[in-house]
Amino acid sequence: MACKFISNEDTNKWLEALAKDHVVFVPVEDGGSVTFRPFAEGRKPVLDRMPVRSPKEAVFPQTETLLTYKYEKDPENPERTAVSIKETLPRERAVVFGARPCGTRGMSVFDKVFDNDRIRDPYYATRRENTLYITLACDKVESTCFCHEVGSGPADTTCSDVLLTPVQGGFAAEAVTERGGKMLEASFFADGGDKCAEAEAVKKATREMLGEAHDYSDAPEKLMAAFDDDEFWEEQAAGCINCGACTYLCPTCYCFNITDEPTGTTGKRVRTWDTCMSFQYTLEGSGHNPRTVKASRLKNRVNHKFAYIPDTYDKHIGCCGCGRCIKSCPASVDIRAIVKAAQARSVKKESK
Amino acid sequence: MRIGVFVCHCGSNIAATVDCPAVAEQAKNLQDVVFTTDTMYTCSEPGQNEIIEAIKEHNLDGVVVASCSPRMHEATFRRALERAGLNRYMLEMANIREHVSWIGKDKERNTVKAFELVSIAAAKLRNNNPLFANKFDVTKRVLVIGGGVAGIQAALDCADAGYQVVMVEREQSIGGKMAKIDKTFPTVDCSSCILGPKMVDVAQHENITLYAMSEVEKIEGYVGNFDVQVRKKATYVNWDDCTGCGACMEKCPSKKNLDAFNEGISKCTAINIPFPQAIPKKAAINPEGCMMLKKGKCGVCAKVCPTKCIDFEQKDEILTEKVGAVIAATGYDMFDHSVYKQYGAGQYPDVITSLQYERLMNASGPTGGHIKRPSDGKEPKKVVFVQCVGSRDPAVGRPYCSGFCCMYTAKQAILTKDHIPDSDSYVFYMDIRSPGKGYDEFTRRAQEQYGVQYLRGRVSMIYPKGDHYVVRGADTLAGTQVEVEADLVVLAVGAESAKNAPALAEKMRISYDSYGFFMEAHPKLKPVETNTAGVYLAGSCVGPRDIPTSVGQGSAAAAKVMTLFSKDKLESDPQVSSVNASRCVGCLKCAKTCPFGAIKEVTDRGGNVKAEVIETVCQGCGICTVTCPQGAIQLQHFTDNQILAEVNALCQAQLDF
Amino acid sequence: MSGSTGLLTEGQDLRIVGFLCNWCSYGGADTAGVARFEQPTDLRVIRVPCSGRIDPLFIARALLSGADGVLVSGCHPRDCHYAEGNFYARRRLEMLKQFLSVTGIDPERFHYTWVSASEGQRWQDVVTSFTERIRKLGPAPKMSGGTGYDEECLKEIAAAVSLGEQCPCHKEKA
Amino acid sequence: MKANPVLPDMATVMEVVEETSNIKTFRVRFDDEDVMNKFTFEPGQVGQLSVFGSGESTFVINSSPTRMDYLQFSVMLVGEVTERIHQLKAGDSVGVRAPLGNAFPTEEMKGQDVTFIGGGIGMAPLRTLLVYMLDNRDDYGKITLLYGARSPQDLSYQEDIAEWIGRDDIDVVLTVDNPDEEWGKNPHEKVGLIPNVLKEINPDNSGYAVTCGPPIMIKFTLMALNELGFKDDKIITTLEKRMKCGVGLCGRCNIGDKYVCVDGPVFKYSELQELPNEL
Amino acid sequence: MQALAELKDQIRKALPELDVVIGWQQGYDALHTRPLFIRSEEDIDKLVVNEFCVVNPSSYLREMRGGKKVGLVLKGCDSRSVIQLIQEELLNKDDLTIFGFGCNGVLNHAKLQARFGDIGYIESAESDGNTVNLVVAGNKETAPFAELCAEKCLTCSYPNTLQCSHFAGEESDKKAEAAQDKALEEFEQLSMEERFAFWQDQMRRCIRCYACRNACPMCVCKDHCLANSRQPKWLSEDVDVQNNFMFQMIHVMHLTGRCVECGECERACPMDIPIMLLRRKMAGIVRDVFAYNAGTNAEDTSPLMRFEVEEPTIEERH
Repeated sequence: MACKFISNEDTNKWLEALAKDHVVFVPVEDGGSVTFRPFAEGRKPVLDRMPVRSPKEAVFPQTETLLTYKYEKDPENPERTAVSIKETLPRERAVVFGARPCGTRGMSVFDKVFDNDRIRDPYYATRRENTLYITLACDKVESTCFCHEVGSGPADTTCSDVLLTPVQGGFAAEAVTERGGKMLEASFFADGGDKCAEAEAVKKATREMLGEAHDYSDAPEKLMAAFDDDEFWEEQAAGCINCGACTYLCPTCYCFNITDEPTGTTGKRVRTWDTCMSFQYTLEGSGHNPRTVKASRLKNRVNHKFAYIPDTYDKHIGCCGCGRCIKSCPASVDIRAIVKAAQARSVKKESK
Repeated sequence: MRIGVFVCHCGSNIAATVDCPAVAEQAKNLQDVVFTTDTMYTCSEPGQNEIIEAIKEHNLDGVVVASCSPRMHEATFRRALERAGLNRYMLEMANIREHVSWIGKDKERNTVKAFELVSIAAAKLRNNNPLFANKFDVTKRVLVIGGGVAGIQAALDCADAGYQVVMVEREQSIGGKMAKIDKTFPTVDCSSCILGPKMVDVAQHENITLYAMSEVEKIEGYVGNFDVQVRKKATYVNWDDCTGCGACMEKCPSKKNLDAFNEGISKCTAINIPFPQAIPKKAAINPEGCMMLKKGKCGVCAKVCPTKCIDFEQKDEILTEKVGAVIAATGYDMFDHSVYKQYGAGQYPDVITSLQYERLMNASGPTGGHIKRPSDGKEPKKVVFVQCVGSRDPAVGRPYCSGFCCMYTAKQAILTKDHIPDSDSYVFYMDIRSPGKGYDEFTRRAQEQYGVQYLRGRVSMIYPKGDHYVVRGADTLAGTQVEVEADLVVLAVGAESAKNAPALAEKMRISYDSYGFFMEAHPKLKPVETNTAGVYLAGSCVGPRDIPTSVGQGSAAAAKVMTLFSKDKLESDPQVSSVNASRCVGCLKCAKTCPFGAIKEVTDRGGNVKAEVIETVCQGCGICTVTCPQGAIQLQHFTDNQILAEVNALCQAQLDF
Repeated sequence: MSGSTGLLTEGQDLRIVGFLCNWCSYGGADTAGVARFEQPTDLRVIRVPCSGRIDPLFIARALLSGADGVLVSGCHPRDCHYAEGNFYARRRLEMLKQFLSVTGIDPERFHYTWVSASEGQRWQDVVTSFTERIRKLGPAPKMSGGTGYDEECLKEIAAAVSLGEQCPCHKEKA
Repeated sequence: MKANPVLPDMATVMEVVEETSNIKTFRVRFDDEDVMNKFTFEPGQVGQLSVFGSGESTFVINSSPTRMDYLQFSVMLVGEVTERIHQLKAGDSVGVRAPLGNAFPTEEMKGQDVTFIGGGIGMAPLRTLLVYMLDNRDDYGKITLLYGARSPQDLSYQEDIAEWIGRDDIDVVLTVDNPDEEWGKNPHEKVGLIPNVLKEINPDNSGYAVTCGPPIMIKFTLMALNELGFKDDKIITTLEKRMKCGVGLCGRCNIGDKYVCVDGPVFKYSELQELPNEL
Repeated sequence: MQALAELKDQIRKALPELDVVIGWQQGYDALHTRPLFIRSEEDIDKLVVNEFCVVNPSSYLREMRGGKKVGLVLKGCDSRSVIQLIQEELLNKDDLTIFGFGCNGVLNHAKLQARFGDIGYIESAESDGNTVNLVVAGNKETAPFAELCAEKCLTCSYPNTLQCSHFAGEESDKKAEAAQDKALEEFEQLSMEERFAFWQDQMRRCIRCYACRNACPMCVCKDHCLANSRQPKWLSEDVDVQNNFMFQMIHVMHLTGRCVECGECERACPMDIPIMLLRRKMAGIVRDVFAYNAGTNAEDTSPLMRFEVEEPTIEERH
């Protein structure tokens, strides 16, 4: 992979250039937190903090209109009403700039679920196709970071088109995909030179800060073994308040709801983020609910990431290790600790 | 859903300023509307038939009528729907007459407004559900609380109509205030002569069960099905055996007890029958005065009683009665004038209340009908009457007019002259309120024929001077201060709500005003009904009333009860609240704010607490629906979704397709 | 979601929503009609059984959805058909009234009052003065925009979409 | 697979049958004749029925692929969407996404006896398979139907039942909890809980048993089938879960790593036992 | 810390009679504590009490209705929610054992973050009640406590646990002199248009995760919140400014006369939306009009659950 260099100053110009024909999502200071917002005059990218929201919203927005409909009366005979529906596929072209490798990696789960041999979700697929990920490697770590434990790392390139690494005076840039390579042909980029080595050093140093990685490879089996251990799950879930912060901020959570939202004779069918932490998520029309207690809902979230997805998709862990769910949890529930406890639990049981 | 819209011209009442055909035409575009038309008079026979035919022809399951106010014709159109086989609640009305055509002249804007009101109605209708009334049995017995003249009248009317009556009287005898009064105005005929026979009728009527010395402890249930608990207070006399012979009273050694019937101007024995005409004529022991009950010594009455009916061990008894209706006729109490320090705070023996004066004048009273000053027994020659004591005086919390004091004062002044021809009477008054048949003539007669001197002004002070009193007041007509010397001062005390009236109101779940008077369902149109179905009011418990009004209301309340009892089954209005148990979290906030006690706590099969509406008690106000944070309790026909549909129809931006 | 406004034709009438209790105020409005007391046409009345049924959230919903004004009227205190409904309503509505200012919704856009069935004249006065007040305030500011793709973003999207196939990096994949 | 799996095809309600006080059957045809002609499905597969403005709900296609005049859905009134569906009348437009999910193993069942045990609305998925088998009668062995409901008025598909009773190549037994005066005059009319009546019938345990109904009934029917000696991999049932997308994306109908909407709704009892305990 | 040792002692003594005691334990890093559910002796030593004990343990009570004997370690502010719940008869006072102490205030993560960059980069922070000493990315920093503490602590009138069965350590004197609300006052300097624009922008940021609701100790509807219901349907699933703000309206209205201003909603908000402004405003109105302070008297009745025939403090509306 060729390594190039772009100065801090040129980075801004590059963004301006990209914004001419893309919606460029950049992390900006947004009322105290850092979120992705379209790049525009006066919006300064914040690149030294991890965005609170995940980059998934560029390809999987919180509210996606699937179709619009309209009831139309026959002008001659009001008894006859025709319903027409319109498919509303997204057309935007976008760039996500400055997402962290973990967040970008989240797309890997979406890619597997939404676009595979069996099914292709055109809303997601279209956006995904039309969105470029310019990812920023990390040079600092936080207490909630564990990318290195789930198969990723501070310079992971999974799902990225370009990887930037912060170096003195700017960024070292590497193309990950062909279209990423095209982007680096822009005039703002100079040859990497010794910046490339500097970048490698930054990557190495960051990786070292993370320390040794815990091994989650037997988690699926251990979690399933713990499935019926209600006491275990109740203990793990005791602090959980069943809000949706973890799932909505998670780069890999993709569950959604579909509802119709009418406005008079017209309306739309929307797909909105849903959360498996909510009671309504599995509530059936009959009133029956397979997951009435929060322990079973938390269990589903943990299992989905660390057991069901790895089991279905060739051991690919459904968690990208970004730590958002831990950091933003009002009760500091720690998914790492839960999986580890499940792993340890089995050890304890087996040793008996 | 298939909705039909009918836009009424109301002749030219609507059509003059609203383009009705245009409204009907535009309404075709509304969702689920499959038929629209405009008609000359929708409420007329042909107009209604058009609705019925359209329902059948177009298979409609909901109807919007845009016409006059629903307060005018909702019932009419609901019946029309029923005739066509639709549920009556599948109707919505758009008021395009009172709220549109009659209040604006701009036809274009009126037409837009009319269409929008139709849209709101249609939007709500899409969320309507058929509602069905529940039928339930009626217990055809009535409880009358209070045995004053209003209660007596109500009880006798109901009993004569063939219904069982349970009468509960707090005192030892029925008769109320009227029994204490000497003569009635303006006819000046003998009060007990006209009331007495009615009291006897109560005692003898086979349909009336009388509980004297009793109070209502608790009322549960709802119209047609009330469960009443009556506390029968201990009298220490077995009334089944007491013949009212009075032997006990003669021998009772405790003779210095407060004589409540005589308003405290005389004393009585501890075992007592309040007055000779008492109904029931039974003796009762006042435990505060009885030596046996206080100290365990005496028992004279038990020894002398020929039927051996004295029972010192007697306890209060709780009886239960099932009734279908309740008439509250609990009357009033006299204002306590001791708050007026300037009138002697009740300390001057010869400054007495008007009711005490009635007892002084009454032939069956303690003085045998001779007017004598309480202090020295002398016949007073100068009597001053002070009106509005505890009436029309915000300073003592009684801003209202008690209504009848002007009249009884005139009567008492006249009677004074009759009793003591050489006496002079003075009346201090604020205004003379004498509306009523022969009333004004009567007050005039007092002045013109009997020479009673009326002085317009408030009395500022009464103070003793020697063996008489000086009444100082203003004469606002003369513009001077006046002082009148009096041998006896009679304070025309006003009426106030009966003691414990608020507590009783709460038992009956009816409202009362800040003075403790019960609130009628509507002051003009429902004067004897309350907001609690099956509970009716008569007499002064609603506010001060004179005798003829009280009697009239007694009959009116009885008539209401008879109307209620004319049906074997009652139908409950289905526009009541209903709880979605799967959403209810059992916080019971709804029950706490319900003015009617219509929500009860139940436990479901899983042991969870839930709220449940007693449909027959619920009046359909919807306070609970707003109180419930989960929206689990919904007022049918005015659900959140129905009202939100109306709001959305008006405000929500329509999505571009 | 932009789109045409709700039912009310823009430019002409303002969107004023009325919530009236059935027994007093709706009757009062009827009385005003019977007496032909002329009133501005902006108000649209929603009938409810009692002011106690009026959830302050209905008013919030109306104001957030774009109503320019909301007028609530019930029976005078003590005259409630249901005895206590307007007593509860008074507290609830007063709380909302005082609260609105912090949300940036002008509290003047919301008014609650008491009109009896006999007070046709008063009803006319209430409607007229409230409508005048709202006219003075003008149309209410509208809430719009979603998360993620905010207003700014929508403009950007429009621009990007107009460029369409010119976008260099996407041509490749297409 | 279609280009857009969440986009419904427009269809029109041809006929509405009121089955019971809270169940209606809707017969619909796609508006596009081409779609209608090309449409195929297998017994047991489900469809999503849309009323635009209220949303979508999942129902089994209970007509048989052998009779393609229309698609038939039976809808029990339970919530917001079903309330709107119940308001539909002939001629109204709906959206249909179908077929979704897996099907009964009709191939594997060939040549075998089949016992159907249905309770309440659970008769719907059985009806499609039953009609299919009757239309391919020679492929299957002895067919027995046990269908129960709360009362005689709660039995759906009265017309079908009358026809089946008339045939001699199927045994029909009906049972109710609350009989009326008329009930019990015919020998196939029983009173009692389904599992008990099942044991009474005592069907041959070498064949297949297909059962569907409310959870509590399923629970006891499975126990009864076990008792009668049916093999776990020859007991077939269908599962119901809250569904939204119907195509394995939205996440909510999972039991472990299986999605009822794509891996179900048809499951063998032996498969159910493999799943985590989260029904 | 004296109080901690005493608390542990008191809990140890009371534990045999209790099903669980809820308190705090150290979380995944130095800046976070998480709820602790003490069920056995060995759990007691995990208890911590410090300026990071932000969670209001009474939020977990709604899951425990029905006769469970629960112990709670509560800050003064937290204890108000329990009192309010008892008042509403949603809790049985006899089922509760409250362990109290004097609180010197808690730190606010959002403020730490605003000052020192991402919270994830702060390695440690300690407070002596007046100054906070921190290590941020290896560097030592100090700041006055008042600049980093939760907003509620600046206006706190109840630093000591109310109505507690056991009190440990010394009473705190950190009572705010006047409960003036500077942030709100400042906000109210803005014009109507500016306020409207402010909320429009804030509500754009909301992700409707309902952390505010679920963290709220007074939200007792549990799984049946109006926001998630279609019957009635108050909110669209659309996550947009209008619906997001409507949810805040619902929450505020349902908390009128009930909100104890514990600030959990704002603290829980992952987007740091200053929603306490709305709740504090409403609580202030309730104080002004009804002289009522939620959660301070279990015998009282919340103002919207009662009325007066004459309301001298409500201006008559003509």
